[in-house]
Amino acid sequence: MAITKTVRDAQQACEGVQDGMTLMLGGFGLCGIPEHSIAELQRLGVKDLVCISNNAGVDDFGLGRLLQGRQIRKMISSYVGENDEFERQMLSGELEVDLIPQGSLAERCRAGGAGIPAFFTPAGYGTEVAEGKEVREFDGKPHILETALTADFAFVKAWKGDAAGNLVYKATARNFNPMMAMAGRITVAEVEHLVPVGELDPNEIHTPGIFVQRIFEGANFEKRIEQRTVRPAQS
Amino acid sequence: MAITKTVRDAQQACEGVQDGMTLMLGGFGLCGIPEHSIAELQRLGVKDLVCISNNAGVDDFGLGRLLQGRQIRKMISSYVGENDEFERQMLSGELEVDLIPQGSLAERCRAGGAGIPAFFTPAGYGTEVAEGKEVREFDGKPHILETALTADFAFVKAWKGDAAGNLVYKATARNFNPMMAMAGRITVAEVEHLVPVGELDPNEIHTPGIFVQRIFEGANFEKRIEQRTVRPAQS
Amino acid sequence: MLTKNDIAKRIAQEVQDGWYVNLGIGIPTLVANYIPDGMEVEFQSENGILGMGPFPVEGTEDADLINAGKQTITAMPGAVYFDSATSFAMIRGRHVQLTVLGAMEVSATGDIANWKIPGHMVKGMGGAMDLVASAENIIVAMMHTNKRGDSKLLPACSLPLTGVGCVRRVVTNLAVLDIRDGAFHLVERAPGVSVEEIQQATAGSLVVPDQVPEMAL
Amino acid sequence: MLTKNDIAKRIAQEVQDGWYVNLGIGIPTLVANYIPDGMEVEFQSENGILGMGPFPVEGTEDADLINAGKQTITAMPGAVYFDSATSFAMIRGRHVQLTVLGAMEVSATGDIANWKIPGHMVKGMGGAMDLVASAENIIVAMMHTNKRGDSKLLPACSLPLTGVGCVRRVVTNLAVLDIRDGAFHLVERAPGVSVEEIQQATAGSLVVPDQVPEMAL
Repeated sequence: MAITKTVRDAQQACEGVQDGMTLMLGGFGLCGIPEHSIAELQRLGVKDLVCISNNAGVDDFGLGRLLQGRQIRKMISSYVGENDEFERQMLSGELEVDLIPQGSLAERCRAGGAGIPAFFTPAGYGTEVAEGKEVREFDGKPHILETALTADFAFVKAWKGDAAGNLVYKATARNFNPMMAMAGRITVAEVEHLVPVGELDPNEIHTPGIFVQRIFEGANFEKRIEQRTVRPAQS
Repeated sequence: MAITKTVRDAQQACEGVQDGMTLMLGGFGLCGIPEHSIAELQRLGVKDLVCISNNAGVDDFGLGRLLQGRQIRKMISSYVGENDEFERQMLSGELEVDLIPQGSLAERCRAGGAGIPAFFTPAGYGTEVAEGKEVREFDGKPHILETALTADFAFVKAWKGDAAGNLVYKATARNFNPMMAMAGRITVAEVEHLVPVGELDPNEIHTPGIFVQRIFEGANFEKRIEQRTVRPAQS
Repeated sequence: MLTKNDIAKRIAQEVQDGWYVNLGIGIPTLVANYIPDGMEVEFQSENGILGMGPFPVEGTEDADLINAGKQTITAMPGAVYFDSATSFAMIRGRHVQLTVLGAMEVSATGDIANWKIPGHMVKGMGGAMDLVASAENIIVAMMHTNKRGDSKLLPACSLPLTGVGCVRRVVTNLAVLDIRDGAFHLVERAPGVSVEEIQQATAGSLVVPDQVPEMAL
Repeated sequence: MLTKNDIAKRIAQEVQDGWYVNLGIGIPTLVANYIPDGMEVEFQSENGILGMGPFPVEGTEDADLINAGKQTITAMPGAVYFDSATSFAMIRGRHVQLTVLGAMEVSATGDIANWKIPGHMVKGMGGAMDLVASAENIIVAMMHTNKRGDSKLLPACSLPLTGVGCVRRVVTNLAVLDIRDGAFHLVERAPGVSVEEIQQATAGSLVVPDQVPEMAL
């Protein structure tokens, strides 16, 4: 019989998050971010966080909200533009930033969830990313050794989910969410639609429920668009 | 505009397969095997093959058909029971067999497709599988270094596919097919249903077409069941 | 002395609400039959399903839906299918709470041998090496002695190993034993089996506490 | 001298039928506009889509469907979505035939610098390091000189590197150049641009063949 992971809301989902913890947060830019969990983390006021997330949000949305309250001690990301407060804290030395190649970030999260402690990748060889890392040639090409990432809590956002924690993402809102779901000691999923167990086609589930410890349906997702680009309707 | 991968049939799909090549073949037992491609490989009579496949079929189906004609020089598998001819060739030394843990096999294929030349895993540490392999401790636990697997041709079987090579598998017939599709220099997909481009929901595709070079619809899949276990209909 | 079904029944008592469980071929498979109704437990089969159900009703078998023993099965509500890499990510990444598997030999240091007998046809380790190298909680289900009557609980395994120092508990037809500090610790006796019988059938170092309760099945 | 659109147009001529192509932010993005109708080419965006289409018609934007530049986009028939690990598996595993990206500096040995200026706010490398370390065919699209008029084609990069020995071809507002044997090899001149102008704007070693045809756009 399916294992029930449902919690009431973001507040219950975030129980146990403490100062100094390492968190993973899904999303690419503002697309597919766990916005309700972030709002709750802001409300909780937990501090000294290490946040692993591809980006850092904008000033007033996404992880920018936690930056406002100086809740983040260190960001592990691949790209962190679009955020003035981030820039200020980084340049002043208040915020530690570890920039890593996007593909290595994704693979390191997957590795963390998959019990692979380290792997070789060509990305970053010959750059400052490789400093202090083991280099080894395979087929005559140099690679660097990268290690797995895990987190105390992973916060992900999906389109649909069920009480067993099975998740389905929509379009490019999938991005980092599946790997981070795998790598969290406790993984919290917020979904737009919580559907009855058995309604999701078992062929079409992106994240098997085994990777998810808590799930809740968020109300009124804002889903802000960062760069609205359009073409005129053709006549 | 989508890139067309459609070929006429198994014969056209297997063009270029030569003696001595390394092939990957999806499937677990007889479930999800590329049965039309295997039949064509038998007809072609290519020899001296290295076959990477979780299992080796039964005497008259699956890879057993290639064993009958002594087309296989070496098998790389995790489990090879259920096949008398296999046993005979292995014990007589005609057939070389490299047995590797199933999870390492799956991960090594994925690594091959993902450009990860090597990774550490705990599986096999302290056993003969670890002989000659680098051992390193992570978090106090010993791991061994395993390298990527790739193939000249990968043969996979899917439930549905389109001309762009996008694939959807059914139930546990998915198994090794997605990773092998990634790891083939030329990947051949045989599908039960070739559907028009645009018909598959882009959220529900398991293997993106970029990993597939040739695709065809097979007729009359046999889909043999290895262990038919049932319970009586309840009255 | 326990039957194979009794061994499975006893192991089922170890399973806790909310656990994902991987059952090996043979006696371990039987464990699923003894999970109480309503308990939230999901069975993983490493060929790519979570939420494995019972065998299909005759006439509804699906060649595309099998377990790791290649038997036709069904899927429970909430089940999910995935590829082999994801399956072993679950196993290697310690998302599966319990693994139950058979063994030819178990040592007092927790080593296990269950895949190869030199001189015999070797079928392969399948997923066993991944399972034993990664699972936090491994229970071995087996007969206490082999067909020749020799103990399968040894000071050290004589057969090629499947994994090192990984087995936590062994449930046999004679007893429940925990492995720690280089010894088998007797936890429970099978109904009607004496401590002496267990001692005689155990070649590895055996620690017997003052009280050895009989199993409740 | 080429406009940014001309640079994109010239690069589009490099694209072959059947190719998967990753376009970086800026000039590279414009390349998609110059692919001939009917050519079988699919655009990959590393945030998780193959088969990227044009911007959406006003009013149909979907917050869940963006490209790596975080712009709203559409999906073509045959498109597919995937996670970031799979996306970089495509890139690292050399399944993408062409990568076009911008640069601050390129060296005569094929090094590229495009992510960091010491003393300035560093935004990060995003997917650029993975792309340049893996792609077999990398074309850099950029202006030949920077805003101060200094050459961006150098004997060695002065800025922190993004990748080493990886760039094969550079298309600038002045010329098309190939990189091999430690030098820039002049392939084509922009319309109206002389070899001397290109020589003057190129700090790295430049090899000029007897014939340097003008680009056909």
